[in-house]
Amino acid sequence: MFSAFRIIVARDLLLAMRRRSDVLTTLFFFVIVVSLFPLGIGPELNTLRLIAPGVFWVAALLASMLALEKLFFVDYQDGSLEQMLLAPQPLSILVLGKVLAHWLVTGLPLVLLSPLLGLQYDLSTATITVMMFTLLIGTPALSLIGAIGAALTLGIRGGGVLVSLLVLPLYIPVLIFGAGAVEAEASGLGGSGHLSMLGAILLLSALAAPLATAAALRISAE
Amino acid sequence: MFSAFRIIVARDLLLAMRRRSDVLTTLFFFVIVVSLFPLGIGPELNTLRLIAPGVFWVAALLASMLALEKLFFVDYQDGSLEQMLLAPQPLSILVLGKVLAHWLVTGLPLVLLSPLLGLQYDLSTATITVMMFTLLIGTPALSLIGAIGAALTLGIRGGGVLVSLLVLPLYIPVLIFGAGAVEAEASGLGGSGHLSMLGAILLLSALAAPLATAAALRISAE
Amino acid sequence: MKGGISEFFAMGGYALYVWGSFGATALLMIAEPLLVRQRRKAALQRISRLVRIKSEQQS
Amino acid sequence: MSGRLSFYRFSSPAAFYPLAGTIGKVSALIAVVLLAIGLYMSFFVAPTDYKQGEGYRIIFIHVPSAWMSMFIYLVMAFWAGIGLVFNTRLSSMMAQALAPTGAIMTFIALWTGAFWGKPMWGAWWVWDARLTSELILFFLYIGFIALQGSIDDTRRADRAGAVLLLVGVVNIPIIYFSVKWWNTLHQGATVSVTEGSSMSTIMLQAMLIMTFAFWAYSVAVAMYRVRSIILEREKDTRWVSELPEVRR
Amino acid sequence: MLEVVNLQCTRGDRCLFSGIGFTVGEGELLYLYGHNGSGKTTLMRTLCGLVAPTDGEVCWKDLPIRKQRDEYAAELLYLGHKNGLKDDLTGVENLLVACRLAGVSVKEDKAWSVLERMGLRGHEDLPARVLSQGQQKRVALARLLLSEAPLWILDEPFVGLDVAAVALLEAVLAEHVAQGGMVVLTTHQEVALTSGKVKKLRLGWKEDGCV
Amino acid sequence: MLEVVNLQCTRGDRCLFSGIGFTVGEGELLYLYGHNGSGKTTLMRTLCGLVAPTDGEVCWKDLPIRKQRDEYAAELLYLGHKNGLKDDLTGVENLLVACRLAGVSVKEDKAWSVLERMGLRGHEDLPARVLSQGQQKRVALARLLLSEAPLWILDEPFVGLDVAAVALLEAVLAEHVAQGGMVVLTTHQEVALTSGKVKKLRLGWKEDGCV
Ligand code: HEM
Ligand SMILES: Nc1ncnc2c1ncn2[C@@H]1O[C@H](COP(=O)(O)OP(=O)(O)OP(=O)(O)O)[C@@H](O)[C@H]1O
Ligand SMILES: Nc1ncnc2c1ncn2[C@@H]1O[C@H](COP(=O)(O)OP(=O)(O)OP(=O)(O)O)[C@@H](O)[C@H]1O
Ligand SMILES: [Mg+2]
Ligand SMILES: [Mg+2]
Repeated sequence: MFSAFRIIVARDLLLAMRRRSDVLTTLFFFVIVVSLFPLGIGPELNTLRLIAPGVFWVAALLASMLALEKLFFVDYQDGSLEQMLLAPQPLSILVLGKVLAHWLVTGLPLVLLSPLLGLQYDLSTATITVMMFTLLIGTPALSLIGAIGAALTLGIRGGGVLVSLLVLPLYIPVLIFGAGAVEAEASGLGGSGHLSMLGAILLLSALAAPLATAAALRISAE
Repeated sequence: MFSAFRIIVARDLLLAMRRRSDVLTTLFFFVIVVSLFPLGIGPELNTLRLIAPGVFWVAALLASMLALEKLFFVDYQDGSLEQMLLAPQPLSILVLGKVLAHWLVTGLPLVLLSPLLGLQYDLSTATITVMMFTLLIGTPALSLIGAIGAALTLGIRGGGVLVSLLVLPLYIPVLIFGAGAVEAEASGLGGSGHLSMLGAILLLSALAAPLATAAALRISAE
Repeated sequence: MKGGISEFFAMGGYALYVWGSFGATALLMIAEPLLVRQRRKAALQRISRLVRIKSEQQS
Repeated sequence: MSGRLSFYRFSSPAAFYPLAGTIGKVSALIAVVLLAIGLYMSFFVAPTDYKQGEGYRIIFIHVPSAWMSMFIYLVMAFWAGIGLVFNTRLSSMMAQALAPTGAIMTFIALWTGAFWGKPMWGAWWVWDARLTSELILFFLYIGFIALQGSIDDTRRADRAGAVLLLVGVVNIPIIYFSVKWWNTLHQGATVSVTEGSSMSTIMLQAMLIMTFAFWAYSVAVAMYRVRSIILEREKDTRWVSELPEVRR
Repeated sequence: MLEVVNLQCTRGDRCLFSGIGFTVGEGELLYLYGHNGSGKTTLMRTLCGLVAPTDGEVCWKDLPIRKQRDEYAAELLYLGHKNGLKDDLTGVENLLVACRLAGVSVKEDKAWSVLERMGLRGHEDLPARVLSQGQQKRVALARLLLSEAPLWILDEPFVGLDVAAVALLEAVLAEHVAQGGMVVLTTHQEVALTSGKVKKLRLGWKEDGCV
Repeated sequence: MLEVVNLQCTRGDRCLFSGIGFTVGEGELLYLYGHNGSGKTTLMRTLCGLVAPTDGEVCWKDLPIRKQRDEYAAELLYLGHKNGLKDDLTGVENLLVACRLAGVSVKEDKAWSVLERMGLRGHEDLPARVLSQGQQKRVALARLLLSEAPLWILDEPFVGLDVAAVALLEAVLAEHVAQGGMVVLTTHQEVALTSGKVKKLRLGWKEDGCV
């Protein structure tokens, strides 16, 4: 069981390595979205500091969502999803492996880069630390939840954009607690309450999401 | 030549009708992004009014970009792009037709809906009118420019996200002038300078983008 | 330059900015030729392997 | 006729390879000499600025790198256009060889600009037109490199990259004229062909020497890189396998 | 032993087949045939458990397959219309990953030699995307040479193969059957399926050719 | 008349073929064969102008095709490995759109009757996505019955077709050739290509089967 997990993680990381640009580009998407807002809104640092947590979290959410669409779709199209369904291991383990690899490739770099972008918005070190921490807990949750949506809309006409419709409502709590924690920290209130809620969401989704995703995959592949 | 244009527009609209959900979902994406910000940032109306033009424009841009990926990819995969390349009409005409259909399906509804969302941000009627107008001029330009990126990354490993990397830099001027016009209007300066820049961009891209896209398609399909 | 070395390096209080700029530039402009050389080495290595394989096939 | 012949002669990779080596060596030498002179002048000859103190010395790398960042892009676009139209392999290789150097120059311009902006404007970064368009330039470079990196058929990569480069050219005039078209924080042009310069001569001289040094550096690195690219792409040809540097 | 009782499948509002029953025992090959659209692919996917039948039951070793999904999966090898190759992985990597996911552990040099036997010498380390139609099929089929599963379900495996590859695949099938394996197969091509016990099952009620 | 002079194609760093030359005149059928990966698909795509050759020239009516792209396209019908069907359109709609894009104007009832001739009666108004492999191929091939183009380039058109459909397609090809049309064709299956003048061209230097 653990070996299947390892194999699938290794495979997906290898695939990502092959298209190295993928790793870079999700990251750049994040960077660009974060950098677009000052362009649209104007350069006053006070306004920017105010909206920074929201912008960062919305950008992270969109980046995660964008990358999601590819999560199962490629496997579905070339027939390797069929083979995964027929593998002699619990499907949810394989799903967990795929999600982990996906997060390592698209989520983690984004978390690591956020401090640098924080400087653009003139955030304090403490705020940046908290933001990075919330992203570190929040983005895996986003990937896990998103996987359900990606599985449900597999091969459905117009899937790609439908994913966002299904997934965004589920993302909203993550967004609220994530951005909330940063804001609370920035305004000196301390964000630990929000943080523990985020942790709870992550835990819950790590337990439930792979099962739901596996079920959705079986339905979609029929 | 004009009949080929008509045929391709009709075909793509028919396809969109078949998966009606596509039309709805780009729209919903726009709605959700615009509505997420108050969640991430907090409900003070003053801040909201300040950031509204930026948020609307960034959301429009992202929605347009998201939908882009599908523009040629499906045709590429099922082989109908090959058939289009072999059609006895200038490819750029077909490209223009596809872009028009794409805009009618993903851009126009978003323009029509924006006034309603503007009310959420407590914008004045004049501002809303200008915003709608900028979106009406700007979103076709986004579609046209985006088509180049979509054509270039066709069938490439890691395509989806690469599009954003290629296209966003070119989107930025549209964003700046679009949001700039709304802001200028809102602050009473009058946005006609920005508007005419937007118009110029639209004109330029309508002339140049189909040619560049056609060239890119021939390269990618090889 | 009357103040000597330490004053020179202090850059009139702008040390961080001046040396931050010049340092990063120096770093990049040293690293890039090294990378180019590495690339050349790798290419030559691959070619000599190809040549060896070809001559083995012929013999 | 003879002009055409020699053009075609050097448009063949086999003929250009040794030439590139020579150009590379010479420019590397020039670069080292000019860098030494330029650095000496910028630190020991150029006087302290009465307004900005010693901080202004960043100008001696900021401006050359900013100029090179734009210039290299134009050269790349030129070569790419040639490659697209005339289907010459070598010009596409030139474009590819210049890209990393251009990206590095852009990065240096951004980095040094940020390190200059902090003491002068009080912020590492502001969203004004010049800074933004320079950032766009950086993204264009990265986009070009990423696009080429993710296509493994070289011919397709060349041609796709060329289309992108040509489309992105519109950005260059925007960068250059941004200070004129919009009122920005960033300084306007102090050196211009028509009006001469408003800078002190010694500063200007140092800056120009540094500019030429950067120029020579870019040429040298690009030439060495294009040699590697030629080797990678022509590895199956006879002339490559007969090169003296290939160990058997 | 694979046993099918009274199977019925409906797609859309069309009943593709109903009341189908058969068994495939050790050393037997079941050859499904029928015109285009008669439901062969659908039946095979049902046998694998990918499609749920509207009626009837598929049993493996006397137990319904939906009650022993993982055990059944370990004894089954299914190759469908799609090859299940990742475009960006090389032939060797594809083969290794596919085998390992199916629970067969394979050494890398073994994979190289198997691909060579499949006639892919010199193409083992190209990404699957640049391989020709037939070469991709060969990579997919290479799994057969490494498989330990007793039951093979192959949907038109001969499509796109050249003459030499068809002969090779026939030999592989014959060997598997001779060793007591089971095969379920469809193809529209004329292929010699001689060795072992061959059962035939025809789908579709109407004449060949019209649907 | 299609004329090919000294054609060379390189994929990756591998030269697939070089120095190929042939002509296809009116009433002639060119049968390309060779093992998997020998470059048949690549050659056909080069003939269409989808791939640029590294050397040599493809001429149609004595003019290089890259100088008369649209005129050539109007006289050419290419069907590749991929069918070019839109999943969400029905068979009839797919056929109509494909023909119209190729510059052939077709009435709707004509399309229905052609699909019926292709053995798709009762399936004309299903979205292509739910059709079986062979039925999708049939929809794609239906264009042949409506085409006015003199030159057909068909890449493995028999794949996935059942016996009846293969016979039908053979008849269609024979008729086209008899009327002075030109056909370039590949297939790995045994197919009777009798009528008209059949030229054969073999790609790949090495023995069949190994690559
Ligand atoms: C990240 C921030 C910055 C970027 C991206 C940037 C970009 C550029 C570019 C592209 C140029 C060349 C354009 C031309 O020649 O007209 C340039 C020139 C110049 N920059 Fe910056 N810059 C930045 C920050 C600064 C700062 C903070 C200062 C000084 C306070 C400064 C002073 C200058 C000067 C004096 C020139 C030369 C202008 C001329 O002589 O033409 N820059 N910069
Ligand atoms: N939603 C649906 N509505 C109506 N008919 C459907 C639907 N989905 C599938 N079908 C029909 O079911 C059949 C599916 O057949 P299947 O793919 O199993 O055929 P097959 O025997 O494998 O054919 P081939 O030899 O062409 O591969 C087709 O005739 C198809 O038209
Ligand atoms: N980038 C590349 N590097 C190396 N070889 C390549 C590359 N791209 C394609 N090839 C090779 O070119 C050949 C392409 O062959 P093509 O698809 O034309 O074959 P085919 O004759 O149609 O084969 P099939 O009968 O299997 O359809 C394959 O052998 C493939 O391995
Ligand atoms: Mg089938
Ligand atoms: Mg082929």
